[in-house]
Amino acid sequence: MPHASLADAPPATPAARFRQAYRWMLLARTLEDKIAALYHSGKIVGGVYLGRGQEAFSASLALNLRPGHDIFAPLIRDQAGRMAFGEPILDTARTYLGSALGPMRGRDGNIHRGRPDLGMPAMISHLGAMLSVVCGMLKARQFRGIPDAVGASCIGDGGTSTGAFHEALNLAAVERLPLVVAVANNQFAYSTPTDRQYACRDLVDRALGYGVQGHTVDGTDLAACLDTFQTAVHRARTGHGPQLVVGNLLRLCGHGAHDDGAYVPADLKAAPLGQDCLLLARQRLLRDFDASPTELDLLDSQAATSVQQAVATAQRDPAPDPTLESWQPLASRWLVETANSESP
Amino acid sequence: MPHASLADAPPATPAARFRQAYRWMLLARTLEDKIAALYHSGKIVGGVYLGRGQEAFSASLALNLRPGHDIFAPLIRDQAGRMAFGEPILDTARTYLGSALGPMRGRDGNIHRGRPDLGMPAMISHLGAMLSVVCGMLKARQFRGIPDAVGASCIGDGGTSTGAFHEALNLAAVERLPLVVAVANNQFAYSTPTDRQYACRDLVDRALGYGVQGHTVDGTDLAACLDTFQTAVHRARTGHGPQLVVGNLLRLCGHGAHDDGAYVPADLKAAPLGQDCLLLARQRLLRDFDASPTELDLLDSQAATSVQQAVATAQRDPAPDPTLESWQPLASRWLVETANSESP
Amino acid sequence: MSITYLEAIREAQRRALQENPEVFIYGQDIAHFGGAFKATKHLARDFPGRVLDSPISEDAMMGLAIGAAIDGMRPIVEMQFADFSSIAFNQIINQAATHFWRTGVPCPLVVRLPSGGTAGSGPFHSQSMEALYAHYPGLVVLTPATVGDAYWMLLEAIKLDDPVIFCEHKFLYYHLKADELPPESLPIGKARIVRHGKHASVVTYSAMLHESLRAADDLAKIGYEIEVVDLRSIKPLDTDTILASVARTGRLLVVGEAFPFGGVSAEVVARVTAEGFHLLDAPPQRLNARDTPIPYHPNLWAAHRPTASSIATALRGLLGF
Amino acid sequence: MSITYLEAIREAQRRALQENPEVFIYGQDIAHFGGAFKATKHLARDFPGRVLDSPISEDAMMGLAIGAAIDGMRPIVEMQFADFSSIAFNQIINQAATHFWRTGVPCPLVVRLPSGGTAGSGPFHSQSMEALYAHYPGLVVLTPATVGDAYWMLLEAIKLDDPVIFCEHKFLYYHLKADELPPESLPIGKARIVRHGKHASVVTYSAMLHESLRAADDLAKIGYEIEVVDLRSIKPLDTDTILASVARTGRLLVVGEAFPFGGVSAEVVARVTAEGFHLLDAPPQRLNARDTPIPYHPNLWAAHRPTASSIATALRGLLGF
Ligand SMILES: Cc1ncc(C[n+]2csc(CCOP(=O)(O)OP(=O)(O)O)c2C)c(N)n1
Ligand SMILES: Cc1ncc(C[n+]2csc(CCOP(=O)(O)OP(=O)(O)O)c2C)c(N)n1
Ligand SMILES: [Mg+2]
Ligand SMILES: [Mg+2]
Repeated sequence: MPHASLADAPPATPAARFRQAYRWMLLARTLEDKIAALYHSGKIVGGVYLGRGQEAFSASLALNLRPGHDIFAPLIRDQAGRMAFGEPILDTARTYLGSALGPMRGRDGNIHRGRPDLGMPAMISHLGAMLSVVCGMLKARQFRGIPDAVGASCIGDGGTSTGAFHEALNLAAVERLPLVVAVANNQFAYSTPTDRQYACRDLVDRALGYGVQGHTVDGTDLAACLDTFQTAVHRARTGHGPQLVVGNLLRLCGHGAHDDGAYVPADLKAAPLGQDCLLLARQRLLRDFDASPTELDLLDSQAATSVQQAVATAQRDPAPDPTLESWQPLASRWLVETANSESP
Repeated sequence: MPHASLADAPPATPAARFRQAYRWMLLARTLEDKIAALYHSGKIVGGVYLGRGQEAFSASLALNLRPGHDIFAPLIRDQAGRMAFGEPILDTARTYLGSALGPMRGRDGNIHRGRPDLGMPAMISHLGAMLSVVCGMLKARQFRGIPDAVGASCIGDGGTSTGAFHEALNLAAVERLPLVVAVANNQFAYSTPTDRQYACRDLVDRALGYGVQGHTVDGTDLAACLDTFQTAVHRARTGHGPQLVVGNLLRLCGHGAHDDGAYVPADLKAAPLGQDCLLLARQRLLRDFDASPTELDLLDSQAATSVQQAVATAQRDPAPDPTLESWQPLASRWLVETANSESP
Repeated sequence: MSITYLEAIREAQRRALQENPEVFIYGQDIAHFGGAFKATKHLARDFPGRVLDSPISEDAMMGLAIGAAIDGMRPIVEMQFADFSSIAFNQIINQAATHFWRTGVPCPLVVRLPSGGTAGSGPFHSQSMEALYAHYPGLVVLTPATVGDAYWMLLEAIKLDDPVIFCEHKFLYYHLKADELPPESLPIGKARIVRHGKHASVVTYSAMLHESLRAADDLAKIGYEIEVVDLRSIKPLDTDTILASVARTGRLLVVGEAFPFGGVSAEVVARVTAEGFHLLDAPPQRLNARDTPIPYHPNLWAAHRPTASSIATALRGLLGF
Repeated sequence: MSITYLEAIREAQRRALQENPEVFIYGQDIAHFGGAFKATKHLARDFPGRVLDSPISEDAMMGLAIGAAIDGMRPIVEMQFADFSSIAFNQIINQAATHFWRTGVPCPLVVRLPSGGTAGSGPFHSQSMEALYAHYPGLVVLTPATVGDAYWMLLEAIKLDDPVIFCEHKFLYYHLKADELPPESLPIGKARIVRHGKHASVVTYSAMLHESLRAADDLAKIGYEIEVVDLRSIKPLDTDTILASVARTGRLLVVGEAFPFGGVSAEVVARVTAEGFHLLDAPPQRLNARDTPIPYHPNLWAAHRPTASSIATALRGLLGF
């Protein structure tokens, strides 16, 4: 990582861009369906969090970044964005399955993965905490003479209630950092609807209070997402300070794979907000971008094959072995006391 | 406390109101001048924080509250508001001088005092932390069937950068609590000017992002402050949710009595913002409200006498005696282990 | 009828809501949804307006509880996981814990912390934070290990006039069942001798009680009688009961699931050696989790925290001294 | 020439800024103003753009430092008072401390905590927080007690690839002077025998070193030779040096300024009794602050923390055992 030729050169035409985004969305959906199936058959221990319904928003952000140059700090529903930014599909499979060969080596799991040395920090669970970390990475790049690196950080409607969100966005504005904060307003934080989360008309109204630019977009509409993030990332990159992008959409699944999301009202699911961005993008490809059903079916089966291969590889991987594990929390190994590495 | 007949019945006419506010401002200024003098002569140990230049803003807020019914959570520059809400002048003197008879009994000092059972919580130092406490007191009053109690919480421009400020204001909006947040934007947080604190045009622009009503006022203008807070408190009391009031003014002293504030630029001091609200109010009394210089001189000397008496009393008070002190942090005394109360 | 540890917590809350109009519950997803672990299932329905969903704002949730407590209510705050109480840390240690001592006005509230490790939960959903909260003056810290204690200690905690950190163990939520609730329990501040023995004392609490009991079973097979003490309450700590046990056995192993540096196990050892040095026939030992973040993978996790088997090994070492 | 503890901290930062372009400093009022205690006086002038005033946002300040650290910089964060690090607590223990172990990418940063009590500072400007940070895996926790250590340990801390909690004692800032900086110092992780003796060992750190030395002076007058060990580094903790000292004296008193429950003093006692039980001729003792918030009034404060006189009393008790 950054790997895929796909991710490297942003395609010239809107149509090519749309198609490329669609492929990442499709791959993410296919992978996550598989991960959910593995969870339900007891093959994955711990939590499983899906980005169903948020793929267009997430992929569009990442596709407007430059892997190897920019920073992308995904959260729990950013499988599509992660891959579009260059995270290998194998990282996902290995981390969920606890492979010793994954980036987290079984020490951390599921969505708590990243490759910070490649511009993708590994999230901690505490919501909001990654935003200021991205600020710091941007500050580092400024110090190191890379002032046009953009840093994107993802968060949900619920995460905007954290003090960490506020402190980081305000600090980014004061430091005038090229930060793009993508708020996926999927109408729920776990089971909590937005009226118990905030009382403003629209979360984008927060932008003014920080002195940053705000953008709103229909998160089910891939083309709109691509455009909005193109603008926002460009503004950040060209010295206009932090950008706050709010995408309105619906989480098309439970909070985690353990949750059926029964509390999501039917009328919300039936509303335009409840449409599936992947399905809409597929229809749009057929209607406006010269795609044929055969071609799209081929993409489907290609995605299925990639997923199957990745999962099969990860399942053959060794699990971490506690007796071989270095139980040392410090990089300065000579400082670790032997007492600490004794068995409990 | 609530003591003064002054505080009990809000005077009917704007003129009477103005005059009443002036008296609290004057008393606060006189007291704080004395406290600063005691500090400089080594009679006070620890920090001394003055409200010089902020008396109009602070007193106006408190005068619009109902002591015994509402809540007032002052911060470090609210001597005027504290007294207008009913805090005895002796509480200040005793707490600064470490008297065993003060509300904090020498356990805490200076501005870290309060009478939570009378609706005035005792601030902790951590900025922003009192806002959500006021939310909780308001919630309690709702549960207890006093839904029209208003809670006011003071904070500075610097304090708006804390996560605690954000979480509390957002929570208050979600809970639709009758909270009035008074932001005294005195242009500095310790030595830090506002351009290193926030990047928005005006802090009042934050209101929109929380879905609360915003108000701005010239903090040097007592009449304007009285009006603005009257509106804000009334709105809060009548079910319109939290109100954010930003007062623009200048801190007319250092951060604490130890600080000469040399970093405050001369042009700021010379600007309209830098005017002394107390002086302006005095001029206004003479000009528009039929006050005579003799009458105002009498007020001066009355204030001086009150201050002198309070300080003299506090200085005669016993200091806390560690051998008589109960070194028990719990209200449930039977749970305190004897080991804890042994001498260190 | 049988009742789980989790149900005991729910029933204690139900009873408190019933008996005392000053009680309310505040937390994320606790109303209609009944909480991430269902500890408040149906309570919002049965007590309208008194079980409230909060925004994701642990600092403000805690501040709200403190304000309500000092203004006459008895709030219960549910943290979704103990680990997220790090965001409420300042309000807990500096506002709640200091309030009574500074002002003379009590601050009666309970913070429920779903604590401890379960397989696959990883570094941020597994922590045991009792050591942090016990270090700060002004807090009561409780760690019930049985269904009965979960019920009675929570009820007593709600009645206390002080802020209580109530560490519930997530592993016990569903795994631990009792036939029925006991009619009463020991008061807060008292440890319980759960198993009598004469060769060594294991002092422990929360989920580690059950691992320790299994280790004691193991050692019984080779003829050792291990006394097991459940602290129940971390602060205050029942030094007397611990010392009495050590007086009987002469050997002490303290077992905790938290990180090894400082904390509860060190405190127990330091008290016993200060006050009961002459009672000890062998160096007192501690067994805690390893000094790394808590790993996600079940293999690593099992090697990170103490288990019946590693406790038995430590006991054999202690007995062979 | 003479140099204070505070100046040593300033000079170490100056040298680090000079020698390493990766170093920058972030904190409230540290640029033009030079910091609440003047620990960065003139550094912003001399290193433009590298000493920056932050908003009052400890959580974000810490997050910024972490992000910069994992992206190749070596940030120093100044907390205005240690007590305010409670707001940065989550970032410190969950983000900085876990980063290397989770990802393999180091997180080299230093958090400077102006710590400990001074007369009149009260509950929120006096805290000693080493126990909290040492409890969590992944942090190095340092407590320099001398001018030379303040200088050399800070320089070494900045070079370490790990997050370091650097506890500077505010009481020592101006009170402690040296004629000059020593040419070198012990490395991080090593304790120092500051005074040799044979009747008892006092193990201590930070400002309590000086109180302990005065107590040792007192006891020398009545014929006792007290060995005094300065831990210097809380984590890692130099158990070997402590054990060697106890081996010489047979008696142990651990003195700390922090709250009594758990923490550093309990950890030292637990280690010594586990590994050096046979070396002890008397029950090991601890002396810490009292278990209440830190009082404002100088009379109360003097009775809250250990002093030369209360240490001497504790030593007399220990020697008379
Ligand atoms: C500080 C903090 N508190 C609580 C949690 C537990 N938690 C995890 S996800 C979640 C809901 C998040 O909602 P939102 O931010 O809207 O993101 P979404 O899940 O909808 O994508 C909660 C409460 C957490 N991770 N961090
Ligand atoms: C969370 C926190 N960080 C740092 C401090 C130290 N501090 C005390 S007052 C102050 C400046 C406050 O500025 P502002 O909020 O504008 O209020 P003002 O002093 O101007 O009235 C600072 C940084 C604190 N009290 N709390
Ligand atoms: Mg959401
Ligand atoms: Mg200010």
